[in-house]
Amino acid sequence: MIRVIVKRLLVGVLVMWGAASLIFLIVRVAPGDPATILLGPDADPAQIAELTTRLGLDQPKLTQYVHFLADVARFDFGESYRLGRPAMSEVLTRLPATAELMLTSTAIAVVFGVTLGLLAGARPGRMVDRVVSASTIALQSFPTFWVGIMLILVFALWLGVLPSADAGTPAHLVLPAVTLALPFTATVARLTRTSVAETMREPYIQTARSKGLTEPQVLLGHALRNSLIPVVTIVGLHMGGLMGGAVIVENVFAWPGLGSLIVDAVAGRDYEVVQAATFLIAGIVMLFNLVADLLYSRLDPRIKLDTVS
Amino acid sequence: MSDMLELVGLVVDLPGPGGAVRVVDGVSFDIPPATTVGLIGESGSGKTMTANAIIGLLPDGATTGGALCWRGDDLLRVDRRRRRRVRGREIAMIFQDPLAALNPTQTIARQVGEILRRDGLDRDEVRRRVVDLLDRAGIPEPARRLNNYPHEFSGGMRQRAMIALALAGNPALLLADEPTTALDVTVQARILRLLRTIQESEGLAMLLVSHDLRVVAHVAHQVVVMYAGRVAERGPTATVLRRPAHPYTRALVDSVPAIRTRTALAHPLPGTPATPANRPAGCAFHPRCPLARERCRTEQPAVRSVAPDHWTACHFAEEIADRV
Amino acid sequence: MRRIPYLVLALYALVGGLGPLLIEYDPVPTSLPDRLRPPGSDVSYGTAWLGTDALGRDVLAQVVYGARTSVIIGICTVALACLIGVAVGTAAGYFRGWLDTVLARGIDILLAFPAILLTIVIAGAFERSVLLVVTALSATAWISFARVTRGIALSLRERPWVDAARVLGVPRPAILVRHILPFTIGPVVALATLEFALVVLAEAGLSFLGIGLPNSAVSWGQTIANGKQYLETAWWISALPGIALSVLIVNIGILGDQLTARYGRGHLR
Amino acid sequence: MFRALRSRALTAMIILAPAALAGCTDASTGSGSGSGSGEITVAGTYPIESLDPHGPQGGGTGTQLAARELFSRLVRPKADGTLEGDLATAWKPDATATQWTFTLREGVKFSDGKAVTGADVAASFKRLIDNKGTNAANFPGYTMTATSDSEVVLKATKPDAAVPGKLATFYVVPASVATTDAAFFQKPVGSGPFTVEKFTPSQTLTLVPNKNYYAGAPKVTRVTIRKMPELAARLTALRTGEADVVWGIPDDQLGQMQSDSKLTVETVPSTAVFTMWFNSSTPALREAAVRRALWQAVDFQTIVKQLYPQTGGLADAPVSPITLGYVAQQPVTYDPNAAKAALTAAGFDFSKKLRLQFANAEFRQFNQAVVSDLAKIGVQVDLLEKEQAVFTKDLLALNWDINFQQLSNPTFDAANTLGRLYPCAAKRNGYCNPQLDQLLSAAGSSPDQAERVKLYGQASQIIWQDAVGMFPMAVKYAYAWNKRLEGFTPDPNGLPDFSTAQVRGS
Amino acid sequence: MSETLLKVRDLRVSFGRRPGPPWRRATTREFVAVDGVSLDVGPDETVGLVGESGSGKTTVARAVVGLVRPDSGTVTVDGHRLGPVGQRPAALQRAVQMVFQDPRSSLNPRMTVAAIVGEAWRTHPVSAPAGDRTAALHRLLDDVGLDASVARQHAGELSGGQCQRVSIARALAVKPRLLVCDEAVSALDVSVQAQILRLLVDLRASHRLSMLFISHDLGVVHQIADRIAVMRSGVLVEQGPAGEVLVAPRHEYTQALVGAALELNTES
Repeated sequence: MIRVIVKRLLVGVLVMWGAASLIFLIVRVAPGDPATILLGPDADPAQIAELTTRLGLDQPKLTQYVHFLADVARFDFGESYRLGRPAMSEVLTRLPATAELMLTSTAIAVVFGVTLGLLAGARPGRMVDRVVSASTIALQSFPTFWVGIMLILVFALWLGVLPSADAGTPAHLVLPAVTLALPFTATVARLTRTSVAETMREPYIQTARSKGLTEPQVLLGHALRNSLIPVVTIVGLHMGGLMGGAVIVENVFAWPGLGSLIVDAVAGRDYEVVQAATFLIAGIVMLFNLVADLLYSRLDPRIKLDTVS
Repeated sequence: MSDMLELVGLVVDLPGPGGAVRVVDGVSFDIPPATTVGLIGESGSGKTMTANAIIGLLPDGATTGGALCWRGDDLLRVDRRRRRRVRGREIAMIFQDPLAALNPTQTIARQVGEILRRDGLDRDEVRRRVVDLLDRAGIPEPARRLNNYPHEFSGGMRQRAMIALALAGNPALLLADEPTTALDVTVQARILRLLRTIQESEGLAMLLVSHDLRVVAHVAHQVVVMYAGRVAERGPTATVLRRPAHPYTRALVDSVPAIRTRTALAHPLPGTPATPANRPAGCAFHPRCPLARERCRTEQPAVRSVAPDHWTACHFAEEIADRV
Repeated sequence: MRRIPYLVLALYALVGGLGPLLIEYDPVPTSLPDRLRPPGSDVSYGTAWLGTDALGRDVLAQVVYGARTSVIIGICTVALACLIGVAVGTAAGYFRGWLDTVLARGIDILLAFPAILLTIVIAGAFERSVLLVVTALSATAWISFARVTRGIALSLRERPWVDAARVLGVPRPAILVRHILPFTIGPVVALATLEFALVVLAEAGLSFLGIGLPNSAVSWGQTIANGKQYLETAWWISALPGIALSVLIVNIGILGDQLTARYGRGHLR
Repeated sequence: MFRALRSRALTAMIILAPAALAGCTDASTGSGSGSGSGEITVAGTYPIESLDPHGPQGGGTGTQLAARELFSRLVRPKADGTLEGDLATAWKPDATATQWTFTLREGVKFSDGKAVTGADVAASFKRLIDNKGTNAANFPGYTMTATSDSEVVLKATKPDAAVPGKLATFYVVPASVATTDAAFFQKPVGSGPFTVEKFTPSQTLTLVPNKNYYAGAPKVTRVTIRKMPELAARLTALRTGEADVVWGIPDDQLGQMQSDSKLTVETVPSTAVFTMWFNSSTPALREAAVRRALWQAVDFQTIVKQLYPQTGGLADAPVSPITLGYVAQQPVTYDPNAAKAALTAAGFDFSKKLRLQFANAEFRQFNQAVVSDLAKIGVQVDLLEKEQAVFTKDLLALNWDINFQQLSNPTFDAANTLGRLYPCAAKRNGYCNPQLDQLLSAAGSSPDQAERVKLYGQASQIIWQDAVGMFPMAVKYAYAWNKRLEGFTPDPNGLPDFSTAQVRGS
Repeated sequence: MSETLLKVRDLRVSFGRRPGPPWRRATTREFVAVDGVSLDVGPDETVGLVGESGSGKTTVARAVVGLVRPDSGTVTVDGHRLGPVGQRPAALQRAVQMVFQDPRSSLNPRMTVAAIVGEAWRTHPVSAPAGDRTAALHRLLDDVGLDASVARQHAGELSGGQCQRVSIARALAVKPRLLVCDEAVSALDVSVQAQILRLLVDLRASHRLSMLFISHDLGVVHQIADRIAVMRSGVLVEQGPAGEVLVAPRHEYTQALVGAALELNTES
């Protein structure tokens, strides 16, 4: 078990290296460089040249890349030239806000998604199932940013019951968390529904029924846990997607998290922050994947982790 | 109130893409107490659906007709509570693939003891009973295996656990649906022996569903042969296998390859088994039947007695001994 | 009932295709006196059935032209992603070996970021254009196709009929074309439908963030973003294109579900 | 969010800014003494990333706003653009305006009780230069020495009449602060009206009055500057009372603020001018007649009235009215027919597209309206909205035909805009006129202020008539604040001072 | 031509090693499926290979046709060493054909029977009929007991028995020397199983085929095999003439196997 985790982590390092390199490539190939941005439209060429040298941007891309890798290996992501602070510490100060948003949304999505999925999947094709299926398609289809805006329109502007943007109080969390949770709830509900419906077709469910159990007993005693195994895994794997949704939601609600930081950093050619943030996100996503796998092997006694590829 | 299960003209219709399909079509036979009845047939014969109808676990949308008489009730008509009480406690079932039929995420003890726990027995009592059940099912050192998961058992052991699970409710009738099909030859023999021992020692009635004549011949006192959802022939095992009163039974017997001798397989039955979805008119077997003539194409033969306890659904049963 | 998505999609195709012929719209001319007029107002150039935006331009026209932009970008992206994904996925799944290893690692790397994030980084870093948006969206969209077809190819290569073809000595390209590819079509079509929805959503998201598309392109995301600051006074600017977008995505979603149900979800997850 | 990154462009003292922005303080009479009472919350548009005025973000709006409250300067501009003394009580140049002597105020103390001396001022200046921060470039090779505890002398490398204005963004910290000292700037010691109670970078800055402030401690008990980048959030917060002051309000929202009886709304002229340079090195735009005709073709009066009814006014000079060197010019009247005729006469190629670049989404509508008007006379324009990074690069490379910028001037001195951007050597807009060079050079080095204004007026006339660019609009900043707040003065560059404010009834 | 057609020598096959970088290879567990199996099949001879699940009999079959790559050992036909599929000369490739267990998935469900057989002919033009291919196809179908009308049907529309007949036809189309049948009748209903067994017995004679016939069912093997080899856990434990092995088994495992097998006529 430990060995497998170590192995997974090693593969993880490989993936992180690739991820870091990919982002490095994209941001360094992009037009526009930090020196001109930093100095603004009024800088003279000598100033720009000097700053370019100071930032090490005059060196060949390959040399820059080697330095970059060496720094990353030491977990040093350099300083944000915009903010004058270590890029990673800047990213880390933004992380809690994003984490708060994501965890709240996940909680909402899991509670409502699993409940709806269970109701629908227990009796596929029935009325409840149809209603749940239709509404989940709708929830998955509405563009997050638009839903966010409409929620602002209704709850903040028309009804005036919730703040429209910014962070701080629990009330501020409601709209962004709900916006982010809606499509995720639909995803969880659909997954649960499919999984429950599939599980209910398993022979061991017939066995359970043959013992004279009532349908609720069968559903809760035998189907629920087994059908939640893939759901748990996929919820773990969906953390990446949720992070993506958070980028948009944060922008709609001015939530001071990683998402808004990254969008600004990309536009501002703040290489260090983009690299640190994407690196961190990649690490978190991978960690969630690993946790999902571990959880999978915990929940399903058949699975030995080594067989999970 | 007898402990005999009697099927009277059992009908099962399943919804299909082109309308309802009658997968079980007027099946009648009975399972006397302390008797093993073998239910044999090829794919699409309706044998598994018959067993499912008895335990009451038909797929969604299935409709039934006829009657299932059990201890004075028609199981097709009793209320849901009663039906559930019967299930597991009076009639229990063993499934084909023990790995699939056991919940992979629960321990053997938990699954075997579930019905006891639901009956309100305390933990120690449940544990004691489960150990006893596993022991009766021939699992060595049962106390040590209680917390194992199904995947930690070998195929044979799983089926033994399944048998223990079925016995937990102390049933009077055991339905075994292809209990050894998924097992290796050597294991199969042991499981069949176990089933027979249990049936005899507990005085159970048993319905053994199988496609393998050899299995049925080995265990069953009586045989019911099904073809395309209908009963073709039924009677005491020895009689049916030695002197079949239906050309289909005859062909089946002839198709079974012997191990120690090389039979000629000279005249295999032509064609493929009819299915309920496209069941020929008249006698469903007539397109493949060497005895078929005009009457068979139009008139569905009634099940009739050719000897005491021996029934056939063939117009020309008497000719079989001579012709085939 | 099952026809509804087809009808709605046909309507969008019709509006996207013919609408521009009926409604003239050019994002360049503005009509400042007509700004922020509610739906149904008479404006200098006719009636603004869905109101006007902050520069006095017709919202209805923007919805119609936005449909065209979305559909074009969606189709181009899905086609590109499909081509790359199916080729790579099928080859990797069937041949296994180093190709598969490289692909698996490559996908791992791309999946280490949320798709939209990578898209934002790419689309935000380069000069705005439709091509850039298509490229940025395709950069992650191909993965699903590769994974699905790889999975199918992996399972198909174990099928006896493929074994039989190999034992027969059928050359590998022929096996791929005859015994593997035909089975990917159904799931790929189903996936393409769902991906189309995702791509249209992602494109709208990008435009909403002000990334990727040039100003000369009319896009729902841009219109919605433009209307955001007038939510209280001119809700129609954001609300109506959003409804158009949502209705489109819902119907693609339903269609995708139907196709997925027909061609087997097992392949898709 | 997708708001493009603001340039931290104070380097050369120009802020490219979205509607609410940088600039300099308004001076105020720190009347009275005794501790203030009542707390106020300020909804900040831009995050305060750092409190170090000499650091990399020294020119950033957030840092400038904070520095204003925490530190003192030698001089500071008033709302009308004229300078008044802060740490300095008097300043005067030598005959060539290369050496400036500042007399320091007596008895000024840092918040830790230590006296502010000439050594502190000189060390701060050295620190500014050594840090090579964005503001340092204003003083290439300049040095400052403390001739006594109460006098400092700044030596320029060449005559520089704009020195006082440039020093409006120079803040004084204790001499002991090292070149980089992150810990100090977490809770810095300064001689401004406030001190830091708590600072969370890019989130909130909580200020409490500096009891040692030379003009008397402010009357408010606490000022919390909270970042609220979303306009909607700021306005909602203002109306719910969550925030007390908001500025940088666009016209479309202003009406609602004005209809709220709890709020006071005021606009104040700023130094910012919408500036739309023509690239005179582009063959198509080489002729002044063509440039003038294009200017004539756009109905700026209508555009400004429609889009900026309250926060904009038709500009009448290349610099704003509150800038030193402002002289009003003859308005350009909208006449599309004349424009078309003039273009045709000049042989303008209507089939070629002009590239109009800008960098911030909030100016999109304005530019779209301009493009629309130009299209009406057949001039085709590609509107290019660029990321700040690309915009700046292209701007310097003259990779555009028309360039839109909102030019602010935190020094309130035309030297910083006209003097710096329009000489041939600046190569900023492809325009080159030796006569203009001469005028600007003279204006920049004259110690006589009246003379300078006259010279800048003549320069402005050339720029205006040759249509080096179009100057459509002078920007005003709109402020709204809760009526419970008294004594609050809007600041022309969006950097208000809270030391004069006080909460009614508290 | 040598005395034996197929010679398998010291065959060893293991699983768990995948192609990939070495550091991955080391961590996957190895499982030896076949360990040192030697086996001969003479011309016109049918050898039955029996054993329980997991005994390695299917792996032997797949190694013979080249679908798995042995770790060591050789497979020769007519003295020519056989590599994995795709690396065999065309003549040897078609010399060894296979019939699989699952009748339905043995055929590409999207192809018609004509296309399936046509593919075989296209791959090996040498074996393709000279004249009218349709007529030849109908003859071939007739050989395996199928109606000519089946040619136009898709594999998905056929019954299990029909599928297995088409599989056999496809194999026969390239005129093989050796037919490897891996549980070829196990998935069929007993009445159909008899038909296919009968068909194989007939074809073997008419086409002068050698066969390696793999089954777990001793009875089925006895009906067709001249000699029988018994496998257990990857090792060959006994081989000999069919009658001898099944009637008087020598190895105790074979004895257990035969003892456990049910006969229809053994009355309890």
